Amino acid sequence: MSGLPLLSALVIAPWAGAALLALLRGASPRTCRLVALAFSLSTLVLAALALAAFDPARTTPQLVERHVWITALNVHYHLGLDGLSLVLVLLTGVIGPVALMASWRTARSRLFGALLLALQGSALGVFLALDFFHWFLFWELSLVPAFFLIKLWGGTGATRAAYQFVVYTISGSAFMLVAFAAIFAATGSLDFQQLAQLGADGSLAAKLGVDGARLVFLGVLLGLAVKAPLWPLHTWLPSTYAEAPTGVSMFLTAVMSKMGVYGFLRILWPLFPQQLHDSAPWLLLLALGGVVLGAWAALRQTDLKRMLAYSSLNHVSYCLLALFAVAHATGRPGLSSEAATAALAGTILQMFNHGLSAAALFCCIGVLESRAGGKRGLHDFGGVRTAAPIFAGLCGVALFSSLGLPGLNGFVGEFLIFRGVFGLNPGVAAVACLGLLGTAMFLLTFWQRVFHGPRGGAATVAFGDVRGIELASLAPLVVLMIALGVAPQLLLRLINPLVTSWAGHLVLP
Amino acid sequence: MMALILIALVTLASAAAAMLLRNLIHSALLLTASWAGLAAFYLWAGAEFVAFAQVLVYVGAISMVVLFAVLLTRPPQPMPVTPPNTLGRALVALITGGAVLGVFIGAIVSSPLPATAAPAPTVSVKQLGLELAGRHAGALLIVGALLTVALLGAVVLAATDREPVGASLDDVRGRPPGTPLQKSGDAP
Amino acid sequence: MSLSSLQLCLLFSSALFCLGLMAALSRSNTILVLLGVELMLNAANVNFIAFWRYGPNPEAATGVVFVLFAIAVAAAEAAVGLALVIAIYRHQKNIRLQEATRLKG
Amino acid sequence: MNADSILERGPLLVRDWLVSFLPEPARWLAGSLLAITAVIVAFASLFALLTLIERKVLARVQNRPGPNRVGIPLTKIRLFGLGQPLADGIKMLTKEDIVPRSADRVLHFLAPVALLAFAILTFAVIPFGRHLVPVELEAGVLYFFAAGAATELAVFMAGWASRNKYSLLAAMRALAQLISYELPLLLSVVPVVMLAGTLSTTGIVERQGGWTFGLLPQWHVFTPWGAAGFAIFFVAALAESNRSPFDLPEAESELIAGHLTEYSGFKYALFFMAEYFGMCALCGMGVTLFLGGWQAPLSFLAFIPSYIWFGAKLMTLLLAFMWVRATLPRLRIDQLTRLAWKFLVPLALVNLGVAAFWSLSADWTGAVRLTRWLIAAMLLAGPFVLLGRKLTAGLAPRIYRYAT
Amino acid sequence: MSLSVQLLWLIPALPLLAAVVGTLAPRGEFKLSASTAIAALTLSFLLSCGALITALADPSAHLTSNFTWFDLGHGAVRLGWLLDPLTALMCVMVTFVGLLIFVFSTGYMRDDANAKQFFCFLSLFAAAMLGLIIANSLLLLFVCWELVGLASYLLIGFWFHKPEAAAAAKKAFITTRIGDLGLLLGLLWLYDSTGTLLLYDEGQGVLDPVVLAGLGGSTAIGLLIFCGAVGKSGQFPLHVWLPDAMEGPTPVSALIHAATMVAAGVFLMARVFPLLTPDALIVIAFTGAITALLGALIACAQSDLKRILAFSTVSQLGYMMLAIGVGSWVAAIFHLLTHAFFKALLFLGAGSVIHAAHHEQDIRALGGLRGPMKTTFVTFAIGMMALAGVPFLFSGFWSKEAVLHAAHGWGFSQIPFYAGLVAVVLTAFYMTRLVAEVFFGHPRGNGAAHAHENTAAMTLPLGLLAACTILLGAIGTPWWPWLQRTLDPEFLSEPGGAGLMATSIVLVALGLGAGWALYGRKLRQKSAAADPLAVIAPRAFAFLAARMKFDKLYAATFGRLSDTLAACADALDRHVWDGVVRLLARLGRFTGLVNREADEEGLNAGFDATSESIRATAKAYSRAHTGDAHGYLLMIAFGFVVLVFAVLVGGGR
Repeated sequence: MSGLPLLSALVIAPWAGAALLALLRGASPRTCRLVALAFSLSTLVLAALALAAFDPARTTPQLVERHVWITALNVHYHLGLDGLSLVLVLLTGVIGPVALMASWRTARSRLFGALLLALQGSALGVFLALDFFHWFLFWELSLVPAFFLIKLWGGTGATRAAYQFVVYTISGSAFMLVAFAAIFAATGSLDFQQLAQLGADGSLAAKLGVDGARLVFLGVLLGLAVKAPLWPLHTWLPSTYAEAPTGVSMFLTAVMSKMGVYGFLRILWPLFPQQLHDSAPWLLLLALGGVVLGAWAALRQTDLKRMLAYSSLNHVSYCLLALFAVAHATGRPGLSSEAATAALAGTILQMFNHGLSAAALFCCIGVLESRAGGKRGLHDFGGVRTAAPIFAGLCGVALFSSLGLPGLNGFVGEFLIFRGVFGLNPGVAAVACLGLLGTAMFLLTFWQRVFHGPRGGAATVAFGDVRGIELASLAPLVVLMIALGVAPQLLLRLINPLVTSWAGHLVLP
Repeated sequence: MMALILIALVTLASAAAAMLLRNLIHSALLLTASWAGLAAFYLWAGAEFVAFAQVLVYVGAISMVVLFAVLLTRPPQPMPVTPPNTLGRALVALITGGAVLGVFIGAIVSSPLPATAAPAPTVSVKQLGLELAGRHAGALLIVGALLTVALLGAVVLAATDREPVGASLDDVRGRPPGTPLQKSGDAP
Repeated sequence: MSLSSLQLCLLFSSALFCLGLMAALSRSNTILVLLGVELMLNAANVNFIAFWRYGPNPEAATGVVFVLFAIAVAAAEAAVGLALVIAIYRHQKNIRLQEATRLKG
Repeated sequence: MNADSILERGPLLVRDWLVSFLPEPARWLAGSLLAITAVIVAFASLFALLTLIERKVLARVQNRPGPNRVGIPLTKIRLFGLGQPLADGIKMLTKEDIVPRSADRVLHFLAPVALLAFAILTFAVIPFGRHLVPVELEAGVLYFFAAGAATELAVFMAGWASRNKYSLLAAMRALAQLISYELPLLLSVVPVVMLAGTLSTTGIVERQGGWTFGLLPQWHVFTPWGAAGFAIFFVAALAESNRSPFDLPEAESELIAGHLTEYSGFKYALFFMAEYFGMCALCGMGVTLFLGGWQAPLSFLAFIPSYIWFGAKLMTLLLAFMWVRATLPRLRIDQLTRLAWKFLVPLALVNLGVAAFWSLSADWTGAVRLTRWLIAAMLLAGPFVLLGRKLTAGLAPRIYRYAT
Repeated sequence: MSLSVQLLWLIPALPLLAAVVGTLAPRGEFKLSASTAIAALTLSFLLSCGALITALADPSAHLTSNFTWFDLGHGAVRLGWLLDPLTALMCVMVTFVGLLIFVFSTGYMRDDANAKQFFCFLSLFAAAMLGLIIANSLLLLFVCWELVGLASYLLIGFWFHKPEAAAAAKKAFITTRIGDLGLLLGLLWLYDSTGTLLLYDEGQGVLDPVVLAGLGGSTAIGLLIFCGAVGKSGQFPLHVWLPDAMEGPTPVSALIHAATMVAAGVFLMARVFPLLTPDALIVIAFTGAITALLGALIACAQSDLKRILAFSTVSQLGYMMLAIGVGSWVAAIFHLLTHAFFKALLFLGAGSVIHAAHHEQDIRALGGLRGPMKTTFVTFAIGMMALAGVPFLFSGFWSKEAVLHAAHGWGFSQIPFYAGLVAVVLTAFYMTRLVAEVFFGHPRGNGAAHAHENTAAMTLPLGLLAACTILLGAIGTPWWPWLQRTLDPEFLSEPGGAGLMATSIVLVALGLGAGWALYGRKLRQKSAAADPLAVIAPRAFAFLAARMKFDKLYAATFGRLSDTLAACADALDRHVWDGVVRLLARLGRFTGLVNREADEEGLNAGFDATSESIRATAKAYSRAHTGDAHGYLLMIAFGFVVLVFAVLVGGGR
């Protein structure tokens, strides 16, 4: 197995699939769909292979592939896999095919399949890259398919949303690019590992100079904050997720926002521990804003997808909250490293779990939407539970998982985050609990309006229960939720050693 | 000294007469006479070759050309001479001529010219020939070329309405011959 | 008058020059204007010969050579001038210089 | 051989003797006046004789006696028509001199006078004998052609002054002919000047002294370029003096008497005198340039005084002119100009080239001189044949029918 | 037959298994899921008895068996089972009562469409409750706590097609969730300060003495955990959801909102009692007192059968919290056990009344059921007398007596004791009102008119429960405090409670008399007739009828607060952040515009102007070229003259 360049295959498989689809001129819609599904499943298979070959004990990146790419810029084609990226790769592997199956009817068009594969390929590229150059390449590349997918198959306001999404994100990452240019200028290297070492012993900040380091930190922070919507920079999120077609919004919420958080964990934190510590209080406030205001804004929404968008903003803000709490606490004398590891493990777990639950919920909304002929308002349905009990059951599980009900995967992640954050900063944890309450309120309002009550709105007329392909896309997610809820050890064993090694960051240089 | 004054007076008289006369042919012929006077001045100054050249060129050739020109450009009805025009013009001419003459005379009188009464230098034709073919060989060739080109040009210009001899200018410009020379700019 | 012969020659040439100038200015017939110009040229030749004759080193004969060339050029100029006059005549049917002012082709 | 034998220096002695009577300053003037009168008298009498000889030669060529009636007046002695010129002269003088009313009086009168004056002027530089040259000019040849060029002016005056369309047109055609042939005339002279190295006529004649192998006189005519030059000069001289094949202006069949229509009486005679003077001058120049001037044909004949030889050669040329007039038909104006521009001028230029070759190869010695001669000849013969063929390209072959 | 602690997890596992079987069974198979549920519960009842035997073998021992759920870097998250008399007793109570309710509900829910789901939810609830009871780790307890909340949500909202049921379910879940957050925070605090959440872990557990001593802010932790209890057991601030929970089917109310779930809060406080500091206990006592008083007062003015019972539960729970607050958690547990039986009995009675009266729940429309529903009346009466605290015969009296005795003995203040006494009177009053209104007089609505006794499946459990309410009193009388001693070995029953007993008997009699006086003697003829109490104190009665307007209060305060917060969050998003972005976009366009304008007006205009001026000057020059040759010559000549003069005048060396 060692011979096969597994990681490159993992990245290239979807792109190859996209290219193949683009070339398949005369193929019938059915074959296009199947080809697309095959390729996106191939990523899952490859991810599984990677999982098998992965040795959790080693915290350094494994299955590393490093080739010289651009000698002038000291840029290497450098792929690596450690706990964090493995979890996210698995998530992408799962969500990719599920998203495709969720929008099975639109997947009949060749371009849709190709673009979705491209999206998945770029996500994988981001998670596996260890060199800024092609990390940023995939980072930007992910926007292109997303833009077209939203624009071509989106809802009524799709064009505006697509443009806002791309321009907003690109402007953010433009700052990041400038920042990294400065880093390259100062240090001459773009490799994350080397930069992390420089960051760890503080020489990166020294090289950039005090103000320079702070500016560069801000640039990178801005780029990442826009992507993983950190609270004030999230206004593109609701409209984009609302307008995107089901499969795409599933992928966007599950994987794309995780790219931002991944960026925080992979780039921002190791490179700029001191700056992150200094600005942690502000960031904590923002994360709290995201948690609380995200939940409460969701309460106001009538469009289900916008509501879910805010819920995913809320969940992602939990991850960031944990990270910022850890960053805030680094260097404090009486710091319990156990709380820090709990918070970090919680973040990673939360990323995975939220990916599953948000994707499942969006899939359910997609089903509702398809039944109601495109309508997805809160008041357009009623008593769906009587009309489609199985569907209601599956959606219920997804809902309660994202609610954080114990026994399902959502709870474990949130419990660990709260355990960590409480240990590091009790006040913040207390306020964050409001978020939990808010999430419960709007999700239950959604459940009550749509599923409970007399049959009304779209559900009065024939509201078929969930059928083959929709079931195929929902079922694996639900099974995974329950499995991870009961036995989180499956995932945690992968990231535990990594997280404990991260605890080393806790002491400031 | 006397010869010089005599020659000068004759030449000036014939020139003035040439300029004043109404009849073109007479003025042309008188002018030829003044050119002959000049040749005489050259002879007096000792440059025979130049004198003979002067006679050969001016009296022989240029006067012929002038006469031909005068003949060819006979106006259908005799030119109505508009008195005020010529009077005014003549006045202006007088004034400017007088001014320029004054300047020359002033210059001549005031400038200390070497009044060396050196013996009249003579230059032999052989010496001239060597000079021409030596230092001024280039100039000689150029003048030769100039003459040929000028004369060819003159022929082309003065050709009658018939197409000019040889390749007509229009062909060269790729337009059907005979169309009037219209500036491409101002389309009708 | 204490004029030396050289100054006399110069006077002669300047007189001839001004005569040619006045002729050129006053006559409206193009040919005569050309002839006036010819006169001016000859006045210049007179100057040359005069200065050759009374100049410091006559043996160089540059004056004479120059006059020869001047005569040649004047001949060429007269030929072309008169050809032009004929061409103008063809267009204008009269050769009054004042009317030959159309600068366009 | 005795360059300064008594005969040679005879005329000079006479002149010195006559002039000695006058004070120093006027002596120069008198001398020149004497020379002038001598020349005028000689050529005027030759003119009269020539008119007669011409008519006799023409007659004899046309197999008729020619004027033999007029002898000594009031007597029966016919003197072979010698009195004819006298008679013509008197006729001319007594005829009424009609001047057209609209003619330009001044010009009308001035034309023949100017023509005659210029014709006479040309005699100044012709070396009649070893010492008999009226004016010893360094640029003699240039002077000759300068004076010759002025004749066109006179022709124009004549044509213009008679205020007659036909005379003006004739004058124009005559001028065209004169100008066209002036070029070959000059060009044929240039090789001679180049080889002789000097413009002065006496120099040229002296240059032609000497005989090769005692037999062949070193006249220019016996060199290839010389022969060609002489041929061109001869034809150009014919045209220049409006003679025979080129006598278009006075031709009866053309515009009446050309630019002379309005002239009559004495002016008409003057015109004729000027024409003959011009012809004599041209022949004289031809003799000086090509036929060795006053050089004797053979070394041992050198004792005969130089002016005799000059006179003999002159008479032969004049007779040749008359002979040509008698035999060749008249050329049309376009044939005439085409002959000049398309045949004579290029040939003259080629001749110039050959002369240049000749002067460069001057130091070839021995047998090579023969090849040099042959080369020069060939260089000339080629273009001559080509140009000739080109000249008569479109015409049908000439058929000669001899009078049976 | 004793059950070892390792096998303790079987007790909750069996009902869970039944729940799973229930969900997977095809729709409509009501019989299958019901029978599996009942079988599973009987089995776990037997196991609980076994566990009781092992627990009674050594009452003071806390048998635990712990295992690792998942390891987390430094430490591992460990869960475990705990067996001690409290756990055993609670398991027996829950399984026994649950069993009876299951049997009852087979009859009650027979004609409901998705009864299958009902039974699977019930068994899910039972599993969660049992899991909660046996949990040795607060984390496991919290997990089951939330699952119990979920089950209650599903059961309350069982008839989800009724909007009120759905709203009630949501309200229940939300309010309990608020409490749960408090519990979570307390739990986290505990975890953070002690490093483990296990209660007893060979000395390392939270409740082990050595760790307990070292614990810092245990008051705050105690109070936070108490919040969870307040939410779950419907104590004073968070009691609003309990009355609405009556929307669910009656067996649900009986099981969850009488016997088990609401008791979970009290059980939790009893479980973590060593953790509670005196200050915490004061708060608990007073909240308990207030809740007791509040519940009783509101119950008097309710007109819905199940609402009255719900409020009575609230007040009884207040009693239990009061008992804990005053330090005697044993009395609280004793009262909890007895209350579970007679309240279940009352609810099931009410259930059979409603079932018989065709879902008529308004007591004003009932009446005169004494005749047709004999057994229901008798069992209901027994339950009423136990609840009211009729002396000696009924368990309710003994447990209430223990509580009052403990309250009386509390050193801090006597206010809770007096509140308790008042509550006794009120309890007796509203129970008599209830019984009079429902069973005596003659039927006022047509539902009641056709009521007839239910089948054995429903009446049998009533009988059994009635028997238990009578017998259970014996285990905790002052003379033979068996129960107290088993629960708390060091329990010493101080004598001299006789005076207190007398006063309470008098008060009970007073309450019964008043109730009978107002309602018993002259029964109201028509349902529309005014309630006698309303006649006496109309405004108070209306106030109480409206549940002291707590709902409106909460709606006005928290409801509006959350709405405004949501509104401002959304507005913030829509206008502020989006506004900023739109502003930037407009700024961009504006700079573009300015740029173009500057170019257009500034640069190009300037450029055009200069080129225009150049063309003008060129035109002026060109006019100089007239084509008049004379003019040129004149110019040259004059120029020459002027030049010469200039040189002469100006030059001059």
